[in-house]
Amino acid sequence: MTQKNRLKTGGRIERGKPMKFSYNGRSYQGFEGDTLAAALLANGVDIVGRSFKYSRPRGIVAAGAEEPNAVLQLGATEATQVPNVRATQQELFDGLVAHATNGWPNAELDLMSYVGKVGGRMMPPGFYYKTFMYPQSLWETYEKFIRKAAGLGRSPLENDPDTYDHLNQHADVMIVGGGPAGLAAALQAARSGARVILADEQQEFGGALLHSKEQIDGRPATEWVTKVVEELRGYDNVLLLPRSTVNGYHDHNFLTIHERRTDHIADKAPANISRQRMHRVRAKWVVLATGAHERPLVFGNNDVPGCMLASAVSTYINRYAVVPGNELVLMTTNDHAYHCALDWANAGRKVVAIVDTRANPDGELVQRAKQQGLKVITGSAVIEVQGSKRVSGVSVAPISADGSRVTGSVERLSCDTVASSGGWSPAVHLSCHTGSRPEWRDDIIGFVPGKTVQKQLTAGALNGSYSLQACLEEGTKAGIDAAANAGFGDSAADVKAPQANAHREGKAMPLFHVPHTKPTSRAPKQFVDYQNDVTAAGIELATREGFESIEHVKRYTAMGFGTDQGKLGNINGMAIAAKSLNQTIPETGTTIFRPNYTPITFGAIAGRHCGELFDPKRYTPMHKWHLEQGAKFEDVGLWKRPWYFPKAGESMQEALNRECRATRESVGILDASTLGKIDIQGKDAREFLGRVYSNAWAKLAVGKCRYGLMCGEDGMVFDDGVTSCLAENHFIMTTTTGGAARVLEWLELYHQTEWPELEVYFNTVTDQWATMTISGPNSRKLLSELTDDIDLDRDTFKFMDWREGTVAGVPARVFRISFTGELSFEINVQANYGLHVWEKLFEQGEKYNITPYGTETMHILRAEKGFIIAGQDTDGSVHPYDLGMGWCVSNQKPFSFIGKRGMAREDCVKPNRKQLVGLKTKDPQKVIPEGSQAVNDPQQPLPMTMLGHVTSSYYSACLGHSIAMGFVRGGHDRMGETVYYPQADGSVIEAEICSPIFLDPKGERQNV
Amino acid sequence: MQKYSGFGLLKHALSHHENWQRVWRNPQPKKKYDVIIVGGGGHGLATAYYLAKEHGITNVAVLEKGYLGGGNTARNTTIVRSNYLWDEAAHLYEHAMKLWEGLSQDLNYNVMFSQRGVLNLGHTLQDMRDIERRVNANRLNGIDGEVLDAKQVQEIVPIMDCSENTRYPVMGASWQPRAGVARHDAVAWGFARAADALGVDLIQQCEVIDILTEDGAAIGVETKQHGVIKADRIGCVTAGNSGVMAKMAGFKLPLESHPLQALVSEPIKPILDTVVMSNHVHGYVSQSDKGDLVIGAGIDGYNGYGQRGSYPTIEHTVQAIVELFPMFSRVRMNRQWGGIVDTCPDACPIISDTPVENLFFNCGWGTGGFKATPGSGHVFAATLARGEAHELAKPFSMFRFHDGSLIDEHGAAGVAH
Amino acid sequence: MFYIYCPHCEEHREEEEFHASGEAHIARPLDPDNCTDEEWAQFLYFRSNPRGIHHELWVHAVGCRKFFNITRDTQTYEIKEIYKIGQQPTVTAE
Amino acid sequence: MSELIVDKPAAEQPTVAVMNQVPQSGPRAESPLHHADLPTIARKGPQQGGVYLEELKLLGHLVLRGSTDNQAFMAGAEKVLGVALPGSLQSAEKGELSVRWLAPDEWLVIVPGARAFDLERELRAAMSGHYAIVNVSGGQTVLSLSGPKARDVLMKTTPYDVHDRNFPVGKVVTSVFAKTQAVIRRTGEQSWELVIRRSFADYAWLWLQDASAEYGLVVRS
Repeated sequence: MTQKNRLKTGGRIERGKPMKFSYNGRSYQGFEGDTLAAALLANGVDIVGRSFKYSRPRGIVAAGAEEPNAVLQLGATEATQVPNVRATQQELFDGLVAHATNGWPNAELDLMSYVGKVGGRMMPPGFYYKTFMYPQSLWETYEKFIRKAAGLGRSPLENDPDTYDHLNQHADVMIVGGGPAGLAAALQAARSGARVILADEQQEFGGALLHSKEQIDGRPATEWVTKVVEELRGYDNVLLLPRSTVNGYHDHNFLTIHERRTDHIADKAPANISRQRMHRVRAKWVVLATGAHERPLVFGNNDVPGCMLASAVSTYINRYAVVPGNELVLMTTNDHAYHCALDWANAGRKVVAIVDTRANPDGELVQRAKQQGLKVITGSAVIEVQGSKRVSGVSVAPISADGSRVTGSVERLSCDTVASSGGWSPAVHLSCHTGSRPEWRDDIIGFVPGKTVQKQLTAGALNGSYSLQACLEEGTKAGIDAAANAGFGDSAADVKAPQANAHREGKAMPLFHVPHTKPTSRAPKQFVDYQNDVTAAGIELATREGFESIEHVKRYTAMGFGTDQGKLGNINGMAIAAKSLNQTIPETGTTIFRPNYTPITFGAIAGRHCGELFDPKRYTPMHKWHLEQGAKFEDVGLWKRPWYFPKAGESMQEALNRECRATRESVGILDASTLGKIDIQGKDAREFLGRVYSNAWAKLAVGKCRYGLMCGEDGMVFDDGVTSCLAENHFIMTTTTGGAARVLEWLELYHQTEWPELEVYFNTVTDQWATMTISGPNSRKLLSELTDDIDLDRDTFKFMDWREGTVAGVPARVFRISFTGELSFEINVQANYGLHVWEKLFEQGEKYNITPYGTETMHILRAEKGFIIAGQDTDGSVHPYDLGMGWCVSNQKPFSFIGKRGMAREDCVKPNRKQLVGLKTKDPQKVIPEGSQAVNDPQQPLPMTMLGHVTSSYYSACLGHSIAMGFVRGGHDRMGETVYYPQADGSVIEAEICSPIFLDPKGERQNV
Repeated sequence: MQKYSGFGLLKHALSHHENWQRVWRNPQPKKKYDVIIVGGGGHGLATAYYLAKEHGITNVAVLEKGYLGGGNTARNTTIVRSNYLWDEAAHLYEHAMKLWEGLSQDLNYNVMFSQRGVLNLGHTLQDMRDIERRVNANRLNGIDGEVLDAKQVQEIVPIMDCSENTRYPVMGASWQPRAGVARHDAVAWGFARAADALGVDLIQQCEVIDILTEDGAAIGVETKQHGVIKADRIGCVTAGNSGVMAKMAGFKLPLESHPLQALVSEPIKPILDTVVMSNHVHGYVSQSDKGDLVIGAGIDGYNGYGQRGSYPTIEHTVQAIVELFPMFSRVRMNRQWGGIVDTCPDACPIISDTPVENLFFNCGWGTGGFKATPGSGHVFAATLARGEAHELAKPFSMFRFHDGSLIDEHGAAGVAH
Repeated sequence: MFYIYCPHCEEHREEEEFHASGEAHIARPLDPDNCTDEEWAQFLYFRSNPRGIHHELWVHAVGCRKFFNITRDTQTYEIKEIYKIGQQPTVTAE
Repeated sequence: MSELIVDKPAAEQPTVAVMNQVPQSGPRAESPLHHADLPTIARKGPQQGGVYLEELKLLGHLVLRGSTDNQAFMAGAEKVLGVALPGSLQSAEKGELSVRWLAPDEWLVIVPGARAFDLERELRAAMSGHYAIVNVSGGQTVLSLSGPKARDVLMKTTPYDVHDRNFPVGKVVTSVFAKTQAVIRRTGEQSWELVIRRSFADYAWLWLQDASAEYGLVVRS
C-alpha cells in the first residue's frame, strides 16, 4: 500500500492514524484528515469518472465544493449507498467504499469512450432537438437509450437506516464561511456579546489559510486560526458549526445550514444520532464571507486527467502533503497562482514552466519564482494538452496581448500535470438566493454581490478583495458592524485588524478562453463545464444559432446544470458567449444561483417529519377500545376514525350489513368525537349565527338544536352541522370533522374584519368532549338504564332537544339529534371520562346487542335517509337549492347572510343545474360505483353528454336493495325518469331518479 | 427553414457545425402589425405559430420583455396530461394532448414528448371517490384513463412504498397512459423557430409598458425599447404578470399571482419511469432524461412576483417524496427555483375578450399551463383571428366570474403540477 | 421564509405560525342584495394583484388567532408596515 | 349538579350554561396520555438522562375571554384568581393556580382538576359585561419538560427562539410544535411546560421520545 504521491512530511493529516478504503474494488490507504480526493491522489489514482456525453476520462480538478469530476458512489451496503458524493468534500474514514459512477465496464477501461470519440461530433448542443423525431412512434425507444446514458450515481434500493433532524436556531449575527474574513468577523461579533453562529463547510475552520504559507501578525496563519477558534470556543454566545454548509439563504434572513454529523465517521450513523442535521436559522444580521472559487482556463483538451486548478494543487501539497504529479506546467493570468508553482517546487518536484498569459508580469511572487530559478514563459498560453488518461505534455504558444489569438509558433513541453488559473470568481451564490443580482466588476474580473434588501454584509474575497490583509480588515469591520446593527457593541470602536504580510501583486489579465491555432469549432475540445461536457465550441455554436441570451445559452448547452452548478464554468461560459456576441460580460447578463449551494440530502430537508412522524395522527378518547376491537380505520383529515368493525371471518360488506341492521333493529353506537365543536358565547351570538348560516336562528329556544348549512360568499355549501342553544347567549356549534379548523378561522375572519361590533367569542372545544351517538329503537331504553336525572320521555325530551344530566355517573349533555333517522341520543361527556361512559354503554347494552359502527355504516344509514355529507355530496360548486335543501335557506332574515347574494347570481338561478337526487337501480342488487357519470343515451358516441355523477352509493341491507345519491342535470324535475351509468367494463347500469329519502320519508322513526 | 434530421446532423458534423442556420431572426419591430402578442412564452409563441399556420396571419409580432420561453415555460415540471374533471377543461386539455402527439413532427423540432403515463395517487376514501368520478368523466369524454388499485400501482412503480404501514397508505390511483412529460425549453424554441419561419417577428428584450387605447379599443402598445407599436388586435399571454398588464389596460382580473416552487435532485441512474402525483401527501415527481428527479412543490399562500417562495413549502414537498419513496432519503436535492403563477378562483384559465375592444387575454393557467401549451396557443390564435372566442375557449371567458359559471377544477389542480 | 411582526403578540414570529388571507381592505358590500352580479364578482374575485406594494390580510393562526394587515413588496418580499384591522396603511404605492 | 348561572341583573334569563363536568367520585378519568402508561415507564425506564418528561394530568383548564378595557372583567379576574391577568406573552402564578396569556383577549387558567367548576362560577359571579369562560379541561393536557437538554428538544420542535435572552422564566408563547402546536411556558432555568391538545397528545409523546433519544429521556410520574 504505497502512497506514491504522499510527501514524507507536512500537511494537516494524522500520519499515526492510517485508514483503509476501497475505490472501484481496490484497496488503498490514506490518513485521518484526508479527503477521499486527497487519498486518491496520494495513491496516484488519475481517473475518477467518465464524462457523460463523450465518455472521456476525467480526473480530480479541484479540492472543494467546486469539483465537477470526482463525483463518486459511496457506500458499503445497499441501504447506505450514497450517489454523487464529491470526493473533495468527503472526509476519509476507515472502511470507506467508493466507486466511479460512470464508465462501462469501468471508468479506467471504458468502451463507451470509443462511441464518444466517433459519435461526439454528432452531438453538438441541442442535437436531440434536431433528431430522433421520425417516426413519432420510435421516440420512446430512443429515449430509453438516452436515459440509460444519463445520471451519475444510483439511488439505494433499500430504505435509509439513518435519521435526519432539524434544529431551529436564532442568531444576532450569522457568519457564513470560516476563512480569514469569516473568522475575523466572528471574533469581533463574539466579543460584542451578540449571539453568533459561524458555519463552514469544511471539517476545520480556516478556509484558504489551511493551505496557506502566509503569515498573520508575524506568525504562520494557521496559528492565528487556532488562536481565534480557541477564543470563539470559549464564548457561550457563539455556536461553531464545522462540516456545515449554508446551502440556502431565504427571505428575511432565514438560512439553512446542512450539518454532516456522522458522514466522516462511517456509512451509517451511530444509534440515536441523526446522520445529518438541518439548522434552520433566523438571523438578525448576516455576514457573508464565502470566499471565491478559482477559475480554470479553457484550453484544448483541458479535461485530461492531470489538469487541475492551481490553488487545488497548493491545497493538496500544503494541507494533505500530496503532490498530484511529478512535472508541472502552470498557466496563469495572475500573480496569485505562482504560489502553486512555488509550492510544487518546494515539495521537491519539477516545475517544467510557468506559462504566464501576460506579457510583462512583475509582481513579487513572479520575482520570487524567477529567483528560485523557475522558468517563466510570458505572453503565452497552454493552448492544448496531450495525453488521454493522463497529461503527457502541452502545446504552448505566444498569444496576443488581448488574449484573442495565437501569435507565434507552438512549442511542446513534456509534463504530467497542468495547473491553470484564470483568476477568481467570488462565491456569490448565497447572495443570489434572495433575488439579488450580482454585479460585474472589471477591476477584479468577477461578479460581486449586488444590491439586497436583506440585512446582510459581505467581507473578503466575496467582495473581490483577494488579498489576505483585505480579507482580515473587511472581516473585522463586518463583524463589528453586524453586531452593532443587531444591537451589540460599538460600531465606532477602533479595532485594529490582524496584520498579514503583504506582497505586491501585479495586475491580472482578463482571459477566459485560451485561443488555439485552429478556430474554436475545429480545435480540440475546450471544456467549459466538465460535468455536462459543454465546450467553448458548443457555446459559440449556440450563439451562432441565435441563442443569444445567456439563459438561452445555458439551457441550450446545459452549462451550469450539473451538480457543481457551474461553479467553475459559468463565468468562462458567459465570457465566451459575450465574445462571440461581441458584447461585454455585463451586457450579456448575469448568472443567478439558486439554492442549494451544494446538494443536500432529501432526508435532511425532511428531517424527522417522515414515517411515523410524517403527520400527526389524531385519536379520540376511545381509540384504544377501537383498536382492541379490531376496527379498520379511515383517515379523515388528521384523524383516525373507525371505518367499520369486522368480526372474525367477516367481509366488509357483511360487517356493514350487520352494523346497519343492528342499528335499525336495536341499537348501534358511533364514536362521533371527531366532529368539530365550537363554543360560542356573547349577546350577539344568535345574530352572528344568522349571518353565517343560511337558515334562521332568531327563534331557536334554549334547550333546542338546529341543523345549519354554511355557504361561502359565492353561495356554495362548504360545511354543515347542528348548533344548539345552551343558554340565551351561549351556543355550541358542530362542524364536519375535516372542516373544524377552517370554520373556526372563517368565523374569526368575519368577526374580526367585518363585524367587530358583534359581542361574541368563539372557542374550539372539539377535544373537550367525547361524543358517542347511540342510535336505534332501543337507544332510549339503554340510556334510561344509565341515567336517573334526565327525563327521557318522548314528549318532554323531544327530537332536536338537548338535556343536561348524568350518564353512567358522569355529567353529560345529551342531544336528541339523529343522522341515521333512528331514535338517537348523542352523549357528550368531558373527554377524560369518554372511555368510561363508552364502556358502561357496552356493559349495559349487551342485552340489546349494542353494536359499534364506523363511518361507513354511518354513511349508509344517513344515505338511506337522504342526508348529505359535506365534502362527499358537495364539491364547492353546489348551493343549497342544488341539494334540494331550499328548506334550509331563509330569505326572510333582515341581514343578507353569507351566501345569499352568491346563490342568486345568474348562473346559480338558471334552470337545469345539476341537482342532487336519489337513484334506484333497475337491478336492486347492483350498486352503482360512486363517481359513475350519468347519461341520457348510453349509445351516444364519445364524447358523451354527462348529466352528473353519483356521490354516494351503497348496498342497503335494511332495505334489501342498493341506494344512491347523485347529481343529475335538472334532476328535481325528472323524478321517475331513467338515467344510465356506463361503466369502464362496457356495462351500463340503469337507474331511476327518485327522492333521496329511501327510508321512513315521514321521519317517524326518529320521533318515537 | 433549415430542416432538421439525423442526416442533417451528420452533414453538419462533417463541417464542424459551422453552417447551422439561426433558429430565428432578430428583427427590428415594424410600426404596425395585424396582431401583437405580448409575452414570448410557450403559449404566446404557440399562438403566433398557429396564427400564421392555421389562419394565414403572418404580420404578427411577439413582444417579449426578457428572452423567449424564460418565464414559467422555463420553470415548470413539464408534466403533460389531460385528465381534467369538467367537460370544458377536459376538452381543452385533450385538444392540447392531441396536438402534443405529433408536435415534434409538426414543428420539425424534437420536444421530447414522452408518453410515459401519469399516476394520480389516492390515499383516502374521498380521494378514491374523486378519482373514480374523474376517470369516469374522462372516459366518457374520450380521454384515456383507468382506476388502479394499490397492487396495480405497485406494479407500475415498484420502488414506491405502497405498503399498509405508511401514514397515508396508497389506496389506488388514476392512470393516464398517454400523459407524460416534454422538454419544456424545446417547446418554446420549437414554436419560436417554426413561427419565425412563417414570418412572425419575435422581438426579445422588448417590454410593453402601456397598452394604448382609443374610444375603448386597443390600438397598440408602448414599449420601453422600441416606442409605440400599433396593432389591430392584441393578445396578452403574460403568465405571472397578467394582473400588471390588465392594470395598464385599466381593468382588474379575477386572479392573483403566487409563487410556485420546484426542485430537482442530482442526476441518478434511471429508477422512475413514470410520473407520480399525490394531492394528499402533496408532492409529485418524475425523472428526467438527464436523470434528475423533477419534483414540484406547493404554491405559497401569499402574492409574490419574486420567483421564489417559502422554505417550509419545500420541506413539505420533500417530506412527501421521502414518504412515498423512503429510499430517496439519501439522494440529494440539487437545485430549487420558483415561478409566478396566476391563479384563478376556480383553478381554470381565462381565454377571453376583455372590457377593452380588440384586446384579448390568455392567462390564469395557475399551476397547469405547460401541459396546455399547444392547445392554448391553438384556440387563442383562432380567437385572435376571428375576434371572438374559439368554441373550446368560450367557457373560459373572464366574464364567467360575473354570472357565476365557474369551472371548479380544484380537485384536479389541488397540488401544483 | 418570512419573519412577521404580530401586532398583537408584539414580536416577530416565523411565517409557519401565520396564514395569508389575501388582499386587505376588501370590504363586504353593505347591501349585497342590491349589488349587481358584476359588483358582487368584484368583491368576490377581482383583485388588484400588484407587482410592488401590496396590502394584505394575514392571521396569526398558530398564535393569538388574530387577523392583521401587512404592507409588503411582492417583488422583494420586504415587509414595509404592519397595522391592525380597522387602521389604514401609511405606506402606499405611488 | 348543573346550573344555569344567572347573570346580572338577577331578574333576567340565565345567559350562559355552566356545567360541572367532573363527577363527584367513581368513574375513572383518563388523561390524554393515559394509554402510554407513563407511570410504568417512570418506574421501569431509565432514571438518568438529559430530558425529563411528566404529564401534569387531569388539571382544570379554563379559557377566559374578555377585553382588557372591560374593568369588570379584569378586576373580577384579579379578585377571584388572586393575581392580575398577565400582559402579552406573560404568565402569573398563585399557589396551585397559573394563568397564561394566549392572546390580547384570551387567557388560560390552570387549577387542580376539581376546582374548575367552582372557579368558573366565582369568576362569573365577579365579572360582568362582554366576556366568556370556557372549560377545556378535557381537551388538553400539560407536559412538563425539563433537564439540561430540554431546551435542545424544544429547538428541534419549535421555530420559536427559546434562548434565555428571548425566553425568560415566566414567558408564554403559542407556537408551532413539530406538526402541531403548543402553548409553551418557561417555568424555571431548565424547565418548561407545554399545553397540548388532547387528540395530538400521542403524536407529541412520540415526537418527544424521538427528539430526546440522543440525550436520554427520563419519564416521571
